[in-house]
Order: sequence, then structure tokens, then C-alpha cells
Amino acid sequence: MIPLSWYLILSAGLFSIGLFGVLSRRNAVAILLGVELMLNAVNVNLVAFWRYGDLAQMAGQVFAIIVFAVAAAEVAVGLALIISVYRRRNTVVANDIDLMKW
Amino acid sequence: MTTETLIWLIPLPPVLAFFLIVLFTNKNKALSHSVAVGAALLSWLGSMIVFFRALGVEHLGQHPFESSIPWIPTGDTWLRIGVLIDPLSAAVLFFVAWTVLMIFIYSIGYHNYGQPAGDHDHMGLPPHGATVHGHTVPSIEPMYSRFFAFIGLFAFGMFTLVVSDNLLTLFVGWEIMGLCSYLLIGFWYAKESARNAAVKAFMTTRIGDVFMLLGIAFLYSATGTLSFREIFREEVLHTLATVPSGVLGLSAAGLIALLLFIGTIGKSAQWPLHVWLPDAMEGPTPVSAMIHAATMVSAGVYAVIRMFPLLSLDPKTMTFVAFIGAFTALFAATIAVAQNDIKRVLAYSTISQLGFMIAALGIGAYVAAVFHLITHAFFKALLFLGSGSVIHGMEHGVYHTGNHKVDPQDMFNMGGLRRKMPITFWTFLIGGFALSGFPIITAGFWSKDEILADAFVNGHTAVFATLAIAAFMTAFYTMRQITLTFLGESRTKEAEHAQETHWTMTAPLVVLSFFAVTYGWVGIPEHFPVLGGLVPNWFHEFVGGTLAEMPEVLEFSIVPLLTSLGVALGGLFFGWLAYRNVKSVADDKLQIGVLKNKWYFDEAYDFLFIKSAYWFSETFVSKWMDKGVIDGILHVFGRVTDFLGSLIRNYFDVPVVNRFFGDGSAEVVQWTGKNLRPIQTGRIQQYLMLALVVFIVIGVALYYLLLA
Amino acid sequence: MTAQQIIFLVVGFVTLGSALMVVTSHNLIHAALWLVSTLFGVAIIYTLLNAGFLAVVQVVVYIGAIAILFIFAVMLTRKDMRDQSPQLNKNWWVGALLAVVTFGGLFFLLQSWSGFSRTAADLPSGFDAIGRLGEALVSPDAFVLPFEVASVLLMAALVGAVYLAFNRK
Amino acid sequence: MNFWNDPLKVAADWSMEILTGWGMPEVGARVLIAFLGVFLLIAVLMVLDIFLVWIERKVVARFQDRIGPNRLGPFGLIQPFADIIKLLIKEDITPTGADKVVYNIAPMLSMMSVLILWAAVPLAPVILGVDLNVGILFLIAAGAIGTLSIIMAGWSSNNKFAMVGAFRQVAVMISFEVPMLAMLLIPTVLSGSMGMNSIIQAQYPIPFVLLSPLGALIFLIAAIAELGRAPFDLAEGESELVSGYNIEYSGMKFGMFYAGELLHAFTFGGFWSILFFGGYGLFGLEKIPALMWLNNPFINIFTLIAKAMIGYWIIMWVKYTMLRIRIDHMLAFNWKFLTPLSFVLLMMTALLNVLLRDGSTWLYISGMFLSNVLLAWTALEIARTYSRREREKVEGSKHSLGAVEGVAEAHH
Repeated sequence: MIPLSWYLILSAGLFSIGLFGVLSRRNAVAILLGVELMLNAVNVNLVAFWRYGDLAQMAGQVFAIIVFAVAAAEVAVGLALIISVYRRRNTVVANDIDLMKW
Repeated sequence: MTTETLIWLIPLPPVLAFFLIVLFTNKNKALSHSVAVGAALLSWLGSMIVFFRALGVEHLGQHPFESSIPWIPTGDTWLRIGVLIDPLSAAVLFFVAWTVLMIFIYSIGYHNYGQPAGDHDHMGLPPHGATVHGHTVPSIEPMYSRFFAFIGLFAFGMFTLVVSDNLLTLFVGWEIMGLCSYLLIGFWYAKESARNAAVKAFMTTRIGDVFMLLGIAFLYSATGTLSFREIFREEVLHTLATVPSGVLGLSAAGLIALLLFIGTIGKSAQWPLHVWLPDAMEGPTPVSAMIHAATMVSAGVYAVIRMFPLLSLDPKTMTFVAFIGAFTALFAATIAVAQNDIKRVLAYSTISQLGFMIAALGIGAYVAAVFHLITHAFFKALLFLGSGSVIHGMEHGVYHTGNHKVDPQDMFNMGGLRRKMPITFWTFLIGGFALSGFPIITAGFWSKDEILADAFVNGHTAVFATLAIAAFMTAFYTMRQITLTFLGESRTKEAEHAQETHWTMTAPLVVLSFFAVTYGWVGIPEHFPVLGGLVPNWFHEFVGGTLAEMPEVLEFSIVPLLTSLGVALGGLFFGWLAYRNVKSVADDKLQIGVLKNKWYFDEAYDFLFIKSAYWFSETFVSKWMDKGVIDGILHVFGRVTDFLGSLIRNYFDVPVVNRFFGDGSAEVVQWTGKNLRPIQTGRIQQYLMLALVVFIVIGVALYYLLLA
Repeated sequence: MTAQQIIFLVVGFVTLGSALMVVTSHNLIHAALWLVSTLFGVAIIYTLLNAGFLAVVQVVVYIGAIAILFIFAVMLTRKDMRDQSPQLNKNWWVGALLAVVTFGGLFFLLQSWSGFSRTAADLPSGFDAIGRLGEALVSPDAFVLPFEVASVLLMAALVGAVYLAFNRK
Repeated sequence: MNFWNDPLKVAADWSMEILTGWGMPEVGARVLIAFLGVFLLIAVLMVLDIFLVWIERKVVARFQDRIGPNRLGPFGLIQPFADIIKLLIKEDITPTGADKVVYNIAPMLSMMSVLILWAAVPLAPVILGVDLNVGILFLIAAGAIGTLSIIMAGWSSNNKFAMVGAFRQVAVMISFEVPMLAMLLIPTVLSGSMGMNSIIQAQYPIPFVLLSPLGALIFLIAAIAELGRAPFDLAEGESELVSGYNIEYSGMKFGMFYAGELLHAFTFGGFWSILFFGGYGLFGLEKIPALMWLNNPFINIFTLIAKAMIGYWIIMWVKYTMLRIRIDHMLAFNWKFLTPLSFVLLMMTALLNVLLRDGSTWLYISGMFLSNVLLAWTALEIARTYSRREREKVEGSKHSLGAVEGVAEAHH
């Protein structure tokens, strides 16, 4: 049998890699890719805790499904924003989109 | 499909029809009325299936069809809503389904379906007729679809009320009907009188509804449930009957029943809240009127009948109910005698007949009240639809002569219509005789006789006498109406050119007149001479089974029988005698001011409540209280605060707050801001990094502070 | 080492490797395709966790919709795709450091938890995870409200995305 | 338990015995046998695929009043083998500037997305790869991989036509996935399960096509769109795009796309029969005591293949009869007509199913059937009114059909 720790470490790794992507990529689309990785890491955790906890309690799977919905919504709106920004400012580099600075 | 599922589905088609018509089909008149009538037909079908399945169940009262679902979570319990079909609601469902279906069909003809659009018709006004090849013909109602949507919603309210198993959904249905009543009375909203009548009906019934809501709230706090079956359990009733309420020396049961009964007073237009019903005749003539006769006002009575086990616990409340009912029966009958508008007579007659039912409940005659409720619904629906048909026929005459000054609703403009409108005449006659209690053959006789017999045998002599007089007057004004409308010679040219109406209007009349006659035969008392026992008294057995203890079968007594025979036949005879030769209003000896003006109740309410409220708000509240006392106090406050304000300003605000805190802190903030500014780069990733660093630092710090 | 463990290790390394490629690869289309690979790995992890339904939904939603959407978005913002400038920003080492610290922190916290290396109980025979999931999603004493809220969220996202990306001429 | 009743298990047991007899560990033997099974299935499918090429060419020829391949072998049966040899010996070109890895993976993924479907197809009650309890979603998931392969092929070819073709195809596939998913839920609602086998079992004795004819129709339309066949073949649109996303592929890589498409069409025919026509069942015939011998796996397989062939034939029939639709029309057709209709149908089916299921069978069947017909009629009526208004807006009300007819009548 696989101990819970394997899943948790996998998920932590996936989360950290996603975090690195979010913090370090220049392209806004790539930042969203990183966010997807982080969301997936969370989902792995949720499902693993469902499997290794009380099986009758479906909260883990239910929340994984809700994370799916949130991810889909986030990607749709996020990419729409990026495309909208690209149309106006002709760039998708996150650091160039800095109208909100001092 | 199980019966329980079917019961849930009964109210649905009309409300679906409402949304369908409002959202989609309102442009298409034929589709709209098809949807509405189809929905009514579905509900009717469901109701009939449920009714006949209910007939097949032994001891339905003990084992009714019921089903409920949790609706609103209230902490750790659920407020449940559900449906219940016991003998009472089955019987009521039967007549509601029939009358509703008939109204729907009738409305097609009444709103001139198939006629051209009017020349000058506007939304919010009755149709004025269209010119076709130089003739004026009736024109189709401009808001045809909207009407069907409204009565669809109305039917939903009524069905919901009937099938619900608890006071909450009953109240929901009740209020939906209140809303629809408002919408339908004010259907021709461009007429000021219709607007006023709508507001009046809404406000008046609202008074009753507030009390009813109080009653429901009290009941819920006392028992923790609103379901009928749970409230009517032995121990709950016992507790309610013994706990004093602290008001007027009533028990809790008495007070609750009284509050609920006040709701009924409003809904069923009992004295003193009866004023709205006659004005409600402003709605589209027969249909809205019919709604206010056969279904909605019956709902008020139905609610009291439902709560009868609770009501009967406190004798004081019972006396009050009996008094209100009997008084209303007589009082409204006296007004009806002097009315000239064909619909107003029926409106007051409705109030009076509802008084009969209420009085019957007040003396404990449960079965008699239900019986009269149902027979009355049938024949009053018939009468109202008949009067609508008469008016429609008269309007035809008006279009023919072109004299629009003639009021097609005034009975003194009619006369001799029996030859012009034979179907309407015969059905109206049947309805009128049923209302008067014409012996043996009509349904009205059996139900009214049962109330009178109950009152007499159980020793409620005062109620008996009052109701007998009222019954006499009922027969009298009914015959007066029939004589003035149908018999004799035509008094105007318009009446001469009246025409029989379309089959969609007459067919419902025929169906309803069938029930107006035969429904009485299912409730013939067992001890009635000759006829008793020929047909088993099915109604008593069936409806009586609703109560925990079957009501006793009445001993036969000759006095009430003779009385009801006498008052019915006598009233009819005198009505015919007095009016057979009346040519105009001037010949009518009963045009007494006090009756004509409805005992000046509208004026009295106007003076008592509306005028006095105006006076109170203008003179007392506005002039004295507002301008004098409150403004005076405020002025003093103003002066004092003004003085204090300048004191504080000069010696505290300017030196301390402004100079030191204000300017000083602004400088500090400005300095900080200037130095912190470079952090705000506008780059989201740097913010994220910063946030993460802070988060990690705080996390580590907390970990070591709290755990280590 | 059981077969399951072998599968897990293979899939886990592939998943993490693909994830690394997602955040480092220079060509964004490749990054998106590596994301597909990662997501597929996660789907297999779900199957290992006896959550077959989630695995299939993962493939349908993530690969069938989200990944395709990413590829579309990359192509629609093509100018930067051809861009030969570096794909990581100047502070990438801070990001890397923070990621490593986060991983270390998570690992440190988790290994001090008592249930860290617990093993799973066997699934009871006839255990209907999908049926239970469906009931949990729509029954009023479970998660019907979050479920409805999620549907409202999706609706709002749909409207918002259309509004934002709509090309007003 | 003999070979005729459960061939898969007997064969597996037999090979297990042999392999363990050779001294192989049990786990290893199991894995090997599983691989052998998969290999066998794929081999059978590929042979079938070769014959599909022949069938397709023959049928299209008949539709176009030709004879079709007729030189090689009887009825030209050898022709597809010749085609394959030709494809194999052609030069394998990779265009300049193409992304090599992605370019080479795409055709494999395309083929895989079809083959993987057969893992969940029950050929007979006992002959199936795996009885997934999410079988229906699996269908959509495999479709997602197909979408991916197309966009990979289009992008990696470094060719504008390929790119545009891929964009079109993906737009179509993603859009039509929505009504297709809704229609997949109808058998789920009716049978109460997402597993293929239980859906087939639930169709005894009433195949779901009787309960939801409109659902079957919409599924077929969505399936054709997923396949990208006429009238939804605007992705390959020869006149403007030459061949679509696979334009740069040659040799066996093109062959894989081509074979994948044919097999995909056949597979959808199979799914259509499984979801709406009772799969390997014979409409209740096999439950008659005298005909119990029909409950044989081989007859089941034959039944399923025959039904799938009929579905495939209908898809071909549509392909060679209909005209190509413009992309905006097609997307509008999906989002403004098919998707709302399929949602309404799904809700209606669920509601009526609950209401009527417990009543008499005849009422159930006729109620479901008539409600479907009614809904279809209403939807078509609404679409007709709407499109007439659109047309009048474009052409001006003078040139509307009614006016022309009026003129014609006046002339009479």
C-alpha cells in the first residue's frame, strides 16, 4: 500500500513548482499555467485526504469538484483578461502591465 | 402515479400557465387561453382522480392522503410543508376544480374571443366595441392574455390553499389570492373606480390578514407546528384549551381561533369588513365577481372550517362567530333588497350566505356549514356567471342602439329577457331558486334547511330566528331580481335587442346548474319525512368523518322544516307579487335611503377612519406635535449646540486637532508614503513575493512562539 | 514494492517532471502541452486513489477544455510567443527560493503530523463512490448550496469572459 | 464454463497455466496476458479498419453512381491492402520549421484517442476491457484527447492552412461536446448508471431510442460534428483549406489520421447502438426461452458489430448527401439551437421519467416518445419562425416566400 505521505509530498512538490511558475514567469499566460498546477496540487490533497480519512464523508471529492469549477471559471476570466489587455497594450508580459504603480 | 404525487401536482399547471403566458405566449390570444384552459383542465382532471380515489378509501378522516417534505430549516428541526386530502378538502377540491374550470371556459366568451379588435380600445379600459360594416359589435378585450395569466395564478392560489396540510402554505395561497384579487379588481386600471376598489379590497382584507398572521404566529409559538394533523391531536388541543391566553379571559385556543377568524372576516367579507366585496364588482364583470363569490371568499370559510377543532374549544369564541355570522346574514340581506345593480345584489347576497355558513359554524353545525359552502359555491357561481351573461346580452343591445348612457347592469333597464336569452334565463332561475331554498329539488334548500334545523334542535333560538328572517329576505330579493330582469315586458329598447350569448358562456351555466340542483341530493337528512333514507345521507357520513368524533345525526323537527318552506315560498311569492308590475325605479317602494346606501357603512368608515386619520395627522401630528413641540425642542437644541460648537472650535479644534494632530499626522503620512512609494511597483509578482515572504516569516514566528 | 507503488513512483516522477517543464520551457505551446502531461499524471493519481470519476472529469475538464483554452490563448497572443527574450523575470531566483522554502516548510509541517504515513483502509466491497458523490452534491443536508454557488460562479465567469474578450468594433 | 460461453476467461486461464508452467511469476504473467489481450483487440480493430476503408469507398461510389474499387481481388477487396502498402513506402516528410516532437506525436494521439475508446466497449456481457462505472464520461474524455491531437497537428505543421483547419475543427468539437454530453446523460438518466454494460442491460426490453428518439438524433448529429464529417467537414474544406489540419502529413502518418477518422466514425456508430439501440442485445429476442442460445458471446459480438455498421452506414449516408455548412452557421446552430434543445430535452426526460416510470409500460413508452416528438416539433417551429424573420430582414419582406406564392396564385 502507498502511505499518505507519498501523495502529500507529491502534492507539495506540485504546489511549489506551480508557485515558482507564478512568481517567476514573465508571460501572464504562463503565470496562469502555474496557478493551474497549484490548484491541481490542492486537488490531489483533497482526494488523498478523502481516501485516507472517513470514506463515508464525501467532502474531499465534493471540494475537488468545486475546485474544478473554480479553475474553469478562473481560466476563462483570466485568459479573457489577458486577451483584453493584449488587445489594448500589445503585451502579455506581467511586469509590463504596471499601470497601477505609484 | 401515486395519489400523493398527484396531489402535489394539482396546483402546478395553472401557475405554469401563468408564467408561460406572461413570458411567452402573451402576444397570441388563442394560445394564451388554450394554455390557461388546458392548465385548468389538467388540474380538474387531477382533482377528479384524487376525489374519486378519496371516495374509495374507508375512514378517510383517520387515514387521509398526506405527504410532506422538509422546507425551511429552523435550527435543528425542519419546517415541513405538505399536502393533505381528507374528506373536507376532497369535497372542497371537487367544487373548486369544477367552478375554476367553468370560469376559465366562460372567460373566453366573456372577453369576446373571436371578435375584432376595438376601434378605440385602450389597455386598462373595458372594450368599447368595434365597427364592422357599419354595425357596432363587441370587441375583444385588449388585455386578453393578461387576464388568463392572472386567473391562472389565482387558481394556483386556490388549489394550494385547498390541498395544503398546514397553515403556512394555506396562508401563502391565501395571500396569492389576495394579490390576484387586487390585480383582477383593478384589471381595468384606467378606470378610477376600479383602482380605488382594488386598493380598498387589498387594504380591507389586509386588516384581517394581519390578525390571521398574528394567530398563526401565536399558534406556532404555542405548539411548534403548523400542520393541521399535528395541531388537532388530542393532547395538543387539550393543552391549548387549558392554557389561558391572558386576553379577554380567553384560552389560548380561543384567542388563536379568534385571530384566525378575523382573517376570515376580512377574506369572506363578514361584517364589519364586508365593505370591499360590493366594490370588487368593478372587476371584469362575471369572472372576477365569480371569483369573489365561489372560490376566494369560500377560502375564508374553508379556513375556519379547517380550524373548527380548535375553534370549538372555546365557547366564547363560538358565540362571537355565531353572532358575526348571523348578524352579517341578516344585515347584508337587508342591503341586497334595495340594490339596483344586478351584480351588487348578488354581492350582498354572497355576504349574507357566507354569514349563514359562519353562523352554522358558530353553533357547531360543522357538516351543515360545509354543505352550504359547497352548494352555495355552485349556485352562486351559476348566478354570477348568469348575471355576466345578462350584462353581456344587454351590452349587445347597447351596441345595437348606440345609446351608451344606458347602464347594462341596472335591473330597471332590463325586463322580459326570458324570451331573448332562454338558456341564461332557465339556468339563472335554477340558481335563483337554489339560493332562495326552493323546496325539495334545489340544493340550496337542503343545505339551508340543515343549518336552520341544527340551530333549532340545538336550542340556538336567536340564531335560528335571525337566519330565518334572512332566508326570507334572500328569497324575496332573489325573486325581485328574477322578476325585474327576466319577467314582464322590456323596459328599454336595449333590453329588446338583447341576445343570447356564445356557447362558451352558456355551457358553463348549464354544467353549474346541474350541480346547483343535484348536489343537494347527496345530503338529505335521514329522518326527513318520505324522502329521508331513500338516498343515503352520504355527505354527512363523508364530511363528518373529518372530525375526530362523527357529529350526531339530528333529530327531525317539524318547526324548522315548516319555517324554511314558509320563508322560501313566501319570499319568492312576495318578491314576484311586489315587482311583477314595476315599470321604473320610482315604483320601487324599497328604495329606502338607509338600505340603498348600505347602512352608510362606507360613509361611516370614511368619517371614522379616513377623515379622522387625516385630521389626526394634519392638526395633531403636523401642526401641534411636529411644528410646535418637536421643532421647539430642536430649536433649543440648536442654540445650545451652536454655542458649544464655537466654544470647542476656538479653544480645542483649531489649536489641538488641526495644528497638532491634523497637520502633524498628515506630514508623517506624507513622509512615510514618499519613502514607501518605491515598493508599489505595480508588478503583481513582486507583490506576491512580498506577501509570501511576510507569510512565511509570520508562520515561522508563530510556530516557534506557540508550539515551541 | 508492490505494483501500485511502482505505478505511483513512475507517474509521480513524470508528473513532477512535466510540471517542471511547464514552468521552465521556453516555448509556451510546449509549456501548455507539458501541462497536459502533468494533468494526465494527476488523473492517474486520482485513479490510484479510487476516485475514477474525478480522474475522468479531470481529463474532460482540464485536458478537453482548459488546456485547449490555454493553447488558444497562447496563439491569440502570438507576438510574445515568438519573442526570443527570456521567459523568466529578473527576480526568478527569489521565486525559486520561495518555492523551495515553501516546499520545505510544508514537508517539515507534514512530517511532524502523526497521520503523515498512515495507510488507507480497503474500500468496502460494493462501495459506490459516484453514487455517494452525486447524493452529497445535491442533498440539502450536504453540499447543495456550494454546488449551486459553483454553478452561479460558472455562469458569472461565462458572462464575464464573453464581456471582457468581446471585440468592440 | 466452456470456451463458447466465456471465451475470454477460458483463454486467459489457459495462457496463465502455460505461462506459470514455464516458471513465470504470477504477477508478470497477469501483466503479460493483459498486454496480449490489448494487443489482440487492437489487431482486430486495425484489420476491421482496413475493411472500413473498402466499405467507405464502395458506399461512396454507390452514392455517386460509380462502382468503386473493383480491380484488385473479388469486389476490389484487396484494394485497401494495396493502399496501405502505398502509404508505407511513401516518403515521410517533416516540413521545415515544424515542431518535430509534437508533429510526430499528434497522429499517434489521434489514433490512440479512438483505440482507447474500445477499452470500455462491451462487445458481449463477458467480453470487455474494463467495466468502467463512468463509461460515458470516458467517451468524452477520449474525445478531449482527440481534440488535443488535432490542435497539436495543426500547430506543429507550421502551416497557415493546417492552423486554420485545426482551429475550425477544435471549435466544432468543443462546441458540439456540450449537446453530446447532455445527450449522453439521457441513457444515464434512463438507466440510472454511467456504465456501458448496465446501460445495455437496462435496455431490455425497451431500447432507449423509443424513449428518447430526439436524444438519439441529437447524439448522432453531435457525433457527426465530433467526427468532422460532412455536413460539418468545414475543417478540411478542400476549396479553401485544401485538406485541413493534416495537410502537411504524408505517408503512414497521414494514414493514421485517415484510419483514425474511419475507425472513429465506426466507433460512434457502435456507441450510438450501445446507448440507444440496446448494444449487443437483440431487443428481447434472446430472452425468449426457445431462443436462449442467442445468449452467446460470439453472437453478441456479431450483433454489436452489425448494429455499429448500420450506424456507420447512416453516418456515411449523411456524409455523401449533405452540403457543407459555413462555420458561423454551424456554431450558431449548435449554441442557439442544439444546446438549448438538448438541455430542455434532458430536463424533460428526467422529469417525465420520474413521473411515468412506475405506471404502465405502454403509457411510459408512448408518453416519452410523444413528448420527444412534441419537443422536436416545437423546436423546429421556433427555429422556422426565427429563420423566416431573419431571412425577411436580409431579403426584405417583399421577396418573402409568401409574397411570391401570392403572386403565383394571382396569375392563376
